[in-house]
Amino acid sequence: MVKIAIVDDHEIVRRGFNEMLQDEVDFNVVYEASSGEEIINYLKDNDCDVVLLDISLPNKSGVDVLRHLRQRYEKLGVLILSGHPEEQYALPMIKNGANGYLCKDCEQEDLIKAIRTVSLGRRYLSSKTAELL
Amino acid sequence: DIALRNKELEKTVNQRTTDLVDLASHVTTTSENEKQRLARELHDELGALLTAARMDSTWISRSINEDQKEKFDTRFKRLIDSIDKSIALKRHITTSLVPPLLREMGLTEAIIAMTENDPNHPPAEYHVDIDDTLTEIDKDRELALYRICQESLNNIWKYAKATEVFIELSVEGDFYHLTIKDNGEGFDQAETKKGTHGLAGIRARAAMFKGTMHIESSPGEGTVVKSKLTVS
Amino acid sequence: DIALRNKELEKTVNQRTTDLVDLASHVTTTSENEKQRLARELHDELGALLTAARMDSTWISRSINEDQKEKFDTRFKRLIDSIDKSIALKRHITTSLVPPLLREMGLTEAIIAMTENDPNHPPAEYHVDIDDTLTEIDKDRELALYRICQESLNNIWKYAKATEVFIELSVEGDFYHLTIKDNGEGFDQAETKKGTHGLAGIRARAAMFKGTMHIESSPGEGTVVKSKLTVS
Ligand SMILES: Nc1ncnc2c1ncn2[C@@H]1O[C@H](COP(=O)(O)OP(=O)(O)OP(=O)(O)O)[C@@H](O)[C@H]1O
Ligand SMILES: Nc1ncnc2c1ncn2[C@@H]1O[C@H](COP(=O)(O)OP(=O)(O)OP(=O)(O)O)[C@@H](O)[C@H]1O
Ligand SMILES: [K+]
Ligand SMILES: [Mg+2]
Ligand SMILES: [Mg+2]
Ligand SMILES: [Mg+2]
Repeated sequence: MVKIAIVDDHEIVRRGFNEMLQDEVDFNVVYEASSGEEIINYLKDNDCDVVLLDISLPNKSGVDVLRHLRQRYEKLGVLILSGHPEEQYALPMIKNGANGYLCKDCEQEDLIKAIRTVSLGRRYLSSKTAELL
Repeated sequence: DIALRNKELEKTVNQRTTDLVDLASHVTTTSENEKQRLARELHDELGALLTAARMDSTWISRSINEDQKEKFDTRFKRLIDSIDKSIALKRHITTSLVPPLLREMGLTEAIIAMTENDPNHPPAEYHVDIDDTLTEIDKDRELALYRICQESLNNIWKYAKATEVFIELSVEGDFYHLTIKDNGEGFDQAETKKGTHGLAGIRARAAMFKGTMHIESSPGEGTVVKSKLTVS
Repeated sequence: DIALRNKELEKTVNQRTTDLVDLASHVTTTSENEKQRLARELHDELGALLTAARMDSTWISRSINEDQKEKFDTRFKRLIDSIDKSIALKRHITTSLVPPLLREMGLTEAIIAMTENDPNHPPAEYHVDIDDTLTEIDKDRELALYRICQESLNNIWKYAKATEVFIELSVEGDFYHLTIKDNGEGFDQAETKKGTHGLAGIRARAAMFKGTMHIESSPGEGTVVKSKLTVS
C-alpha cells in the first residue's frame, strides 16, 4: 500500500487529485491538508509514503514545507504538484529536496507513474527537466 | 541677502528631492502591489478552477462508454484544448507580473534563473556572486534588488553586446551593495537620452531604501551599475 | 562665488523636479498601459477560450445518452461550475483593471456610475456637476481624471463618513479643474500617515499633465481635493 497525503489550499483541487487516484488499488489517500502547518502536524503522529505538495500555500510556503519535511523524514517521497512553469521551477525544487515535479495539468497516467516512482525511493522528472539536470 | 537665499534654496532642493523621491516610490510601490494582487488572483484562484475543470473534463472523456466515444471525440479534444490554452495564458500573464521564483525560493535562485541562457537574449557568460549570509532580506528590498538586476540585464541585452556579466551582491555595514558589470560596448553618460526610464527607475528603487545608484561607463569600456540600499 | 552657486542650486531644483515627476508619470503610464494590455488579454483571449469551453461542455452534457446522463451528472455540474466561476473571476479582474464604461460611454457617464449607491459603500448623496462642453478630453487626461475621482471616492468611503459628496469638473483657461468635496470627518494634514499612496497617486496624476493637486481639510470640517490639469 502506498500511503499518500495531498497538500493544497484549494479543496476542489485536492478532491480532483484524490479522485484521480481512486482506481489504483494499491494507493491509499490517507490525508488531505489545506496548509503546510496541517501536514507538518499530521506527520508528527502518522506516517505516509508520498506527499503531493503544492508550492503556493498560505502562510508557510510549499518550499518551506519541502525543506522542513526533507530534514525530518529522509525516506518520505515529496512530489511537487505545481501551477508554475516547469522550466523555471522544477530544478530549484529538486535541488531543495523534492523527489519529483509535476504540473497540475498533468495527465492521470503521469501522476500515477510519478507517485509509484517516488514511492520506490526514486526520482521522477519529465524528460525536459532531466535533460537540464 | 544672497547667503540666506542660498540656504533656503538648499533647503528647497532637499525638500523637493525628498517629496519627489517619495512620490516616485509611492507610485512604484502601488504598481508592484497591484501586480502582486493580480498574480495571486490569477495563479491561485483562477489556477485552481482551471485545474479542476481540466481534471473533470478528462475524467468524463475517459469514462464515457466506448460506443459513444467517437461521437464526442472532437468536442472533448477541443474542450480540453481550450482549458489547456487558458492555463498556458494564465501562466504567461502571471510570469509577466511577478518575478518567477522570487517569492518561493528567494533572491539568489531568482537572479540565477534570470541569467540562465535564453534564446531570446544574446548569449553571455554570467558570474553570480551572492553573499551566502544574505538570507534574511525583507520582501520589499528583495523585490527592489531583483528589479534593479532585471533592468540592468535588459540594458545589457539591448545595448552592451557583452560576453561576460558579473552580478555581485554583498552586505557591508548598513548597506546592501549590488554591482552589475559587463564587458560590453559601454556608453557616454554625458549623452543622456530623453524619454528613457530604466536607469532612472534603478535610481528610484535605490532611493526608496535611502540608497544611491552610480554608473561607471564609457564607450568601449563596458558598464558598471552600482547600487546600495540600506539594510533596514 | 555664492551667486554662481545660487544659480546652480536653482538649476538643480528644476532638474530634480523634472526628472522625478517624469519618472513618476512614466511609472504611472506604464502601469496603466500594462493594465490595459492585461484587461485586453483577459477579456479577448481568456474570454474566448472560456466561452468555448463552456459551450463545449454544455453541448456534451446535453448530447450524452440518457442512460449515461446520471453517471456523469455531478461531474458535469462541477465542470460547468468551475468554468462559470472562471468566467466570473475573469470579469472581476478585468473590471478591476480598467474603468468600466470609460471607453464606451465617456468620462461623465463613468463618473456617474461610480457614484451610484452600492451596498459595499456607505450611502451618501452625490452631486455631480460636469461641464457639458467637456466632450473632447483626450484619452489620457480622461483616464487621469477618472482615477483621481476613484481614489478620492475610495478615501471618502474608507474614512469620511460623509453624507454629501460634490464632484465638479470644469474647464477654465488652459486647465481642467476637478474638485471633490465631502462633508465628512476631515483629517489633519500635518499628521501624514506613512505607507499610504492614494493622495500621492493623485498628485502624480496631476503632475503628469503639468498640473497640481491641493487639499483642504481639517478634523470635523470635511475634505476638498482640488486638482488641475492642463487641457493640452
Ligand atoms: N549596459 C549598458 N551597455 C551599453 N549601454 C547602456 C547600458 N545600460 C544603459 N546603456 C545606455 O544608457 C541609455 C539609458 O538606459 P535606460 O535603461 O535608462 O533607457 P533605455 O533602456 O534606452 O530605455 P528604457 O529602459 O526606458 O526602456 C540606453 O539607451 C543606452 O544607450
Ligand atoms: N475624504 C477624506 N476624509 C477623511 N480622511 C481622509 C480623506 N481622504 C484622505 N484622508 C486621510 O488621509 C490619509 C491619506 O490618504 P491616502 O489615500 O493617501 O492613503 P490611504 O487611503 O490611507 O491608503 P491607500 O490610498 O494607499 O490605500 C488617509 O489615511 C486618511 O486618514
Ligand atoms: K485507492
Ligand atoms: Mg495553492
Ligand atoms: Mg533600459
Ligand atoms: Mg486612499
